[in-house]
Amino acid sequence: MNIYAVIFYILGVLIVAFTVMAITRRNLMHAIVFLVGSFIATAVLFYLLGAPFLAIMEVVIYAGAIMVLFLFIVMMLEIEPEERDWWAGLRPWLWPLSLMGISLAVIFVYLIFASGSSHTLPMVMASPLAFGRFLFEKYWLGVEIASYLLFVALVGALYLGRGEETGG
Amino acid sequence: MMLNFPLLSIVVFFPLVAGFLCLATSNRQLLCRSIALVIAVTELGLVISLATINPHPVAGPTGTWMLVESHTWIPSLGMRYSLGMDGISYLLLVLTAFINVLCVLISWRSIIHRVGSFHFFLLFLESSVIGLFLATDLFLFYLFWEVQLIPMFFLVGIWGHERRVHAAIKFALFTLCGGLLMLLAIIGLYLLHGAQTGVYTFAYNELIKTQLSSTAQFWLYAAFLLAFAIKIPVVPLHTWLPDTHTHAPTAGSLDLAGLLLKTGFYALFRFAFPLFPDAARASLPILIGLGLVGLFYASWLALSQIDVKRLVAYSSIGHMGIMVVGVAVWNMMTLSGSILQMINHGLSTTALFIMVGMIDERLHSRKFENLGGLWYKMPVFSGFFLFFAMASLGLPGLNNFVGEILIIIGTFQVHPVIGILSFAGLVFGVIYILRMVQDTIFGTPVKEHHHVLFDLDFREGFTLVLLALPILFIGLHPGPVLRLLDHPVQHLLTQFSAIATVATGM
Amino acid sequence: MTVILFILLLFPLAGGVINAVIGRLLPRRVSEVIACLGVVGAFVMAAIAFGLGGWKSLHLIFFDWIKVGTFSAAFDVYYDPLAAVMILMVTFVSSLIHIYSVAFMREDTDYVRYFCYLNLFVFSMLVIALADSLLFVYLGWEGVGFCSYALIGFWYTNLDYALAGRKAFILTRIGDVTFGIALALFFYFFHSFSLQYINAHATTLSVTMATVFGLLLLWAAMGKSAQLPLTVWLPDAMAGPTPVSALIHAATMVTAGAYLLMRLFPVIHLSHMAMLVIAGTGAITTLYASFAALAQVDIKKVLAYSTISQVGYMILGVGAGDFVGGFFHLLSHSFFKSLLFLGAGCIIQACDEEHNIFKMGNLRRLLPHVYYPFLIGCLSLAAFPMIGGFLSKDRVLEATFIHPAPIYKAFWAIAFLAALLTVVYTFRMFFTAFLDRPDGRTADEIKPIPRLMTVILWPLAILAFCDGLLNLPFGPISNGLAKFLAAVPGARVDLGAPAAVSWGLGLGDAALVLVVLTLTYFVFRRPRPDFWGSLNETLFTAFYLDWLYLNLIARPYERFAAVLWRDVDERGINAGFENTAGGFKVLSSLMGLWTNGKLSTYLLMLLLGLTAMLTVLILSWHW
Amino acid sequence: MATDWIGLLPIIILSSGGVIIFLVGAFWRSRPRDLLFALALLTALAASVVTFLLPAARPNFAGLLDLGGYGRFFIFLLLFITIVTLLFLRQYSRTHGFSGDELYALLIFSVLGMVFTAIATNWAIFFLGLELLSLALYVLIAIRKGEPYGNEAALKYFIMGAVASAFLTFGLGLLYAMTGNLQIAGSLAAAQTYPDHLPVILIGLAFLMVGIGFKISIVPFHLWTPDVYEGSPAPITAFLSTGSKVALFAALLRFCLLVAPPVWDYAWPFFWALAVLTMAVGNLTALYQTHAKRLLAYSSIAQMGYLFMTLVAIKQGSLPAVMFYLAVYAIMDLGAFGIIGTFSKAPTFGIKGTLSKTPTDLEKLTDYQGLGYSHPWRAAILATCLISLTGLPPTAGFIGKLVLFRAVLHANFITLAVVGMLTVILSIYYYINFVVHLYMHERHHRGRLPSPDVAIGLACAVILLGILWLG
Amino acid sequence: MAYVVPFSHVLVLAAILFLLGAVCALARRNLIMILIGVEVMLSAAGLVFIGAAMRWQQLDGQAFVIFIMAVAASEVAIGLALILYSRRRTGTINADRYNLMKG
Repeated sequence: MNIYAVIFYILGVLIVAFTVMAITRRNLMHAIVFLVGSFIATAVLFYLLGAPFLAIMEVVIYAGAIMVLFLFIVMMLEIEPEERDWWAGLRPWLWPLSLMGISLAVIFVYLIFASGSSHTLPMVMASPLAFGRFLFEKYWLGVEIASYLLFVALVGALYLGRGEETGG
Repeated sequence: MMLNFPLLSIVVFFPLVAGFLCLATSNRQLLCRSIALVIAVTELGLVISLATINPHPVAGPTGTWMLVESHTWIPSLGMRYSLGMDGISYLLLVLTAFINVLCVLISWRSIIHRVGSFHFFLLFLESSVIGLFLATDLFLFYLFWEVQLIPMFFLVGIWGHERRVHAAIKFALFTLCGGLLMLLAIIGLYLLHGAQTGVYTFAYNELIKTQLSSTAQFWLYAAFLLAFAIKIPVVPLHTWLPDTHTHAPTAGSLDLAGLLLKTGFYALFRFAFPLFPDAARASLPILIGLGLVGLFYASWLALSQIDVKRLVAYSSIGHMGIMVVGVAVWNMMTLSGSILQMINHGLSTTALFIMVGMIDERLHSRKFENLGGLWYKMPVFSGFFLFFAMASLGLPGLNNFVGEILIIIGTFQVHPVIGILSFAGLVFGVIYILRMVQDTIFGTPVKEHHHVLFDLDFREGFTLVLLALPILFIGLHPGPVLRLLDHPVQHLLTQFSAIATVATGM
Repeated sequence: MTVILFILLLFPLAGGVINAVIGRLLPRRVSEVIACLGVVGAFVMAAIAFGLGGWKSLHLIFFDWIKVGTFSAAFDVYYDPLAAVMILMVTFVSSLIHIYSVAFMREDTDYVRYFCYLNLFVFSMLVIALADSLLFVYLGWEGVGFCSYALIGFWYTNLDYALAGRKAFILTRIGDVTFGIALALFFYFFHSFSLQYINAHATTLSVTMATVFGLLLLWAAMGKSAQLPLTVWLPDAMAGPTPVSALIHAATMVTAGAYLLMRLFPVIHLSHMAMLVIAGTGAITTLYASFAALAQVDIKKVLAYSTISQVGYMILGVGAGDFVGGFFHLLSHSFFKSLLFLGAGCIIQACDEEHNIFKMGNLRRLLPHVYYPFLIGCLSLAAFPMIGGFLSKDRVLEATFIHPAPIYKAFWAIAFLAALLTVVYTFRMFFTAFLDRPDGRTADEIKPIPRLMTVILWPLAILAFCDGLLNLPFGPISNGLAKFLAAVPGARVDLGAPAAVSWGLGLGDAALVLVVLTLTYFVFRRPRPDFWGSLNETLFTAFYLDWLYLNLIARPYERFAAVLWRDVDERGINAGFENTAGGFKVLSSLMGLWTNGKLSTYLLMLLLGLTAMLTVLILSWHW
Repeated sequence: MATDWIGLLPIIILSSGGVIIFLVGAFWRSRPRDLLFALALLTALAASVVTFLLPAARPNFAGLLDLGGYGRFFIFLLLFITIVTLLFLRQYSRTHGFSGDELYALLIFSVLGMVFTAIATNWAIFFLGLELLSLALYVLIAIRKGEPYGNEAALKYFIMGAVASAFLTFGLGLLYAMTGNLQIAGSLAAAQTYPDHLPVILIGLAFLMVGIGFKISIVPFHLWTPDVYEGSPAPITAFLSTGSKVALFAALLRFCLLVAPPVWDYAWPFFWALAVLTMAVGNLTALYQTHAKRLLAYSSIAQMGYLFMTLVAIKQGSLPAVMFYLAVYAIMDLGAFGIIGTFSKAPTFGIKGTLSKTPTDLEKLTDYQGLGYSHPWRAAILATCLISLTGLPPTAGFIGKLVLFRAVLHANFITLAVVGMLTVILSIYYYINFVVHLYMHERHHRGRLPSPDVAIGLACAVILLGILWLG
Repeated sequence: MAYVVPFSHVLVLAAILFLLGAVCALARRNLIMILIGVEVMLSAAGLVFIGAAMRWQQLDGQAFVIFIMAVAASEVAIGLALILYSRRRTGTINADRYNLMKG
């Protein structure tokens, strides 16, 4: 147990805690704020796991762009928090939680007792430059497709966002 | 004997191809009908003339074929397009073509909507049935087997009576149910054969050599039997038949009773028995039992019907019962008798359906309560009705008798008790036939109907005469017909010898 | 000879077919002539054949019928003295009846159908009489059945009549089942249907088999000849036109059963058991029908029961081992009974379709032309001494009496009692109908009938009166018929009874008949419809046999058919299939609830599927 | 290397075509009416011709794409689907007012995504292709603006798709974590290299299966199918139900072929069970449907079940059977949904220029009553498609089923085949019932239906030909 | 060389995170919350990839994460547009209210 491990576990607890808070909030605003916290912790974790570039991207894209988009939309929609009583609020969680429990148990069992994944991670760091070069050498096609993807998303969002009209 | 000229293919596909003419002329009814008639008659002529090509075939190792034809078709799957005609198929072909002529004739006035497609479907059906009787490749056979469903489905569903849709769906479901399981069995057989010999083929003559374990035989045979038993139909799988008959148009009933039911029989002894001899042998007692039950049960039921057509439909099931017995007893006499009976039933029951159709055309009812005393206004009609009823009841001198007596006496030689029971079953037949005659042409005429009842016109009379002649001919001189069957039946018997000690003298 | 017999058969067939096909287009007269010609021609042919070789036994083949493997049946005839006489009788009686019918049916518009059936009937009957192949016999056998059915229900608009026809057909058909079985059995043993062959090789059969054959054939005969227990159709068959009753239900068809037994006598003869049962059936039926006839009010019903009774004698004759006697009785019966029926036909028409004898009376005065022939017929039926009927009946009784087995004595006693009853019911009818009485008919209640109808009675009357000559028990031409039939296997020319027995029986019989006749005169001089008192109902309904049939067999059968249809087929099997289909539909709509339109459910399924997969995975893991 | 780049040509054509369409749509306002349609058609045609003419390329392009025979088969099939969809769409989009550049561009991009999905040999490309096709489809489904059904369908499809693709991504992550290889072949074969990783690989595959199962509507991930099919414009449904399924199946087939034996030994019982479930539930639920598009949706679930059933036997050489049936299925479903689309009425406009709330496609089976007589040709083709879906001769569906069951039996999965056949029997009812409505009922009251344009005629002809020729 | 933690711990963390996201997507009826759940799930997947990249000392895993981010971004874009559009039309963002079609 070295310092990295300690950081890892602290981050892990933080991420889970933030996420749990986020997904249980009734108020969307609160949820998003917690989520941003979770994402930032994740970014740090990424850094820890040897992906500094991705850590930055995580902050920029997830915690930054995406969450801001969410905030923006939420504010635009002016959604008031749902008012439900205790039981009605709990009921939808029952099934997912129990299923989650089972799945998690299975995964635990497999990971802990029956797998060769006990390999301990060495501490390395990928430099952003090497990463970029690698990306464009090997996965240039992927980048192309990703660009189409964003393009389609743009077009689609525009189309859907446009007012109702009968087109041409 | 191999002819370069694809005569059999022409016979098979001529009606279908020419049928498109009917579709094309559907706007001009008379023309359309005439074309259909011409096509049907031409087809009949073609079929009959087939006999002249090789009337006395030499018995070969695979059967006594009068004509064969074979081409590669989908070689990768081992499918061949191969047709073959022997005496049995020839007879059935003639019956098919003949009944189709009748179908066109009797629909002359009763079908007034969508004439083009009606005749197209009729001819389509003819093609598929003829193809079925000729196919010697199991896959090709199956293809025709399923294809025949489509035109029949439309014939019943579009031009039928009140609950036609229900009837059509029921018909389709029942027959497909058996058919699809049979498809599995066919594929299974094909694969087993392929695994044994390395040659993947659907050719019947090859498949018959497959060595099968008894379990495999049992299951494959069960699937085949189910399909055929539904089509025949064997009690208790018969319930689709009365419904379908009742609601089918007359021509549909004709095709159904005259042809479709026969395909089940044909397939049973042509394919199912020889392919799976052991399983088949084990099933014979069951078949006999079911046949007898069917004979009694259907005859009994028929008595209480309130609809003439339904009565005839049940009578049909009863007749099928005795034919099943005949096939299942499996000796020269019963088999010939059963095959002959297929023709006979095709003639006499068909005739009854036609006549019921005529009643329906006039009265728009087939309920007994609305009938009675028809003789008063329609003596010629009634005379024919009586004649055909008697034929159906097995009066000696008419066709059914010959077949029945062959079956019964043949059965008796092997299983006396069964023979006696089947004979007794015929009495049940008398009861409902007489009831039908009684409540239709006899009894007090219903006055209100007098203005709609008119006797046969020329076309109708002609149709019935066409039917009466072969009935008499087979009744009095079945020799030529039976001679045709001699060799093929012999061949079938050697292919599948069910009972080692057939009665002495056989 | 082949040609002659072929033409013989062809004549009525052609007549029938021509009438059937184009009869409606022909003038009435032509149609009638064709019909009559068909039968008269047959008669002529029969006579020629008789002249040329009536004493020979010939097997002649026309052409093949069915042939599969070793199974073969041909259209062939076996012409022997028995058949020769039979066809002579059949064609003769039919000819007369045809001619009679022309007059009788003068007002009916449906004459074509009538004559057509009648001709076909004659054809079928001739086939029975002549055919060698049993299958061919069977053709005739069913043919007569059909014609009888069609003719009984000739006046189809009357529901009861048509029902009577149906009843007749079904009952005789029930009888035929055993005929069919016998056919199959014959084929099993002999590989042939030929009568001649079978008779020649009959001795190869074991006694048991012979018994079986005998019983099978007896049952067949019971159906056709209306013997107990299959009697009930015959009285109802009187619904047909009277000439039909005369021809079919008296002279020819009903005797076919007896005739069949005679034809196959060598076979049944082998078994004492079978013979015993046959004789017993004949005797009991005779008595039974006589009793039933006592209380009938319908003139035709009286005759019908008397027919059953008389056919019983024929069967008894066969059973007693003397089929010649039976055949003799068959002949004389056919004459006098057709005579009686034709006479009855005249009476009925004259009385304006009145059947009830108690509503007649005075007919001796009003219908003298009918009276005398009818009287002769009655005398013959009642076995008035020295008339044909007497001699033939006497021979049957004698044969029964001298049979070595003791039980035959009982049969004789029964049959003898029946013979006496015959006198009673015959003359009860005769006296009631013909004798003068104040409340009887008057002249203006009598419709004129054509002369032809009464004229026709006379040839029959003469024959009925004189046919005893055919087989006188004594004298220079004694046993003429028997001698003629001697060539037929199994025939006994002389019964071989001691003269004392023979004479004693004959005279005793004659004397008793006379006594009873006298008594009857005194009792039934006046119409006494309720003479039998409380027994009347029992007798009238023939011991409720019909009722029993109806309620024990016919009704349950029909009801069960309905149950079978509605409950077993529709509600059971069919509903089973349809409910299965319906069940699938219900299941389907339940499945449809799964797709509830809610995203939360849909999403849940993703995790559920995953969890299920993971769980199964870990459960099935090979640790 | 040069030939490899040429092998990429169809993809280049497609992508540039998509961009051009969008550019034209954006900047040439006064363009001829049919220009976009023509451009899209031209793109697809050109791509397919190029695919057809190309020399065989090496099956592994840059470790990312499979441009060999297998890949090209699916490219061609997908392009065929596109062309037919385009033909059906022309009139439909015009009468329903969405024939803008977005439609055609997105369609082309969607095909591009499908192509990538189908021919990817790298998980990243597969993943991206899948997302591309999904994103484009989300918009395509909702392309009829203001129409509640399309909107709801898009929403449902999107939410489901997003969650499912998250599952898929996580599964890929696990797979990669255990094998250290993003090459599909390499990672799937790695179970042999690292036998003790097998459990987690299997977990990863289970996650992956959820994602793929959702896309190809395997029970229990199928629930979206009827809703989405119902809500989408019919030609889009046709595209959705064929294109995305074919693409995903192409990928799934590849996975199954490449997967290492120890994994497969664990996996195939799952496939077996899922196949049975899918066939049974799909056919069973379709039975009571009275809504044409939902009925066909369930039927397509069942068809997927048949394919899945054959997939179980993939290691015993059922690949050609599945490929053949995929092609047949594509033709049949395209035909069925496409023809339904041609019966769609133009939307009516409410008071404030808003669209009326009623769906324009013919919905209920009863709406189809009597169409067999008023529109004989189209009805006949629809009926042929239905009969083919049932699997009756002489149609392609029959041969297809034959081939499928032959493959399954050949691999000795007898129970599976029997169960499959029993569900086929169940299915007869609803197909036939549809045909019954077309032909055996009197004409139902209904307004005038549009008559088809040339493009539809062409599409119909192609489909009929396809069904009968393959049969 | 310094070691961080056993790889399986990373996987466990990712699995928990993923399932939390899944539970969010499944349990919440709010469309936006569902979308948030998806984001969490995707981020968990990214975590797996990054861990794996470290485990195998490869950059492929990191490349994949870039793609995941691209996908996440475009999904959110389309998704939010769609939600916005739906909300404009129906006035609700409750997922279960969208049940015009069912059965």
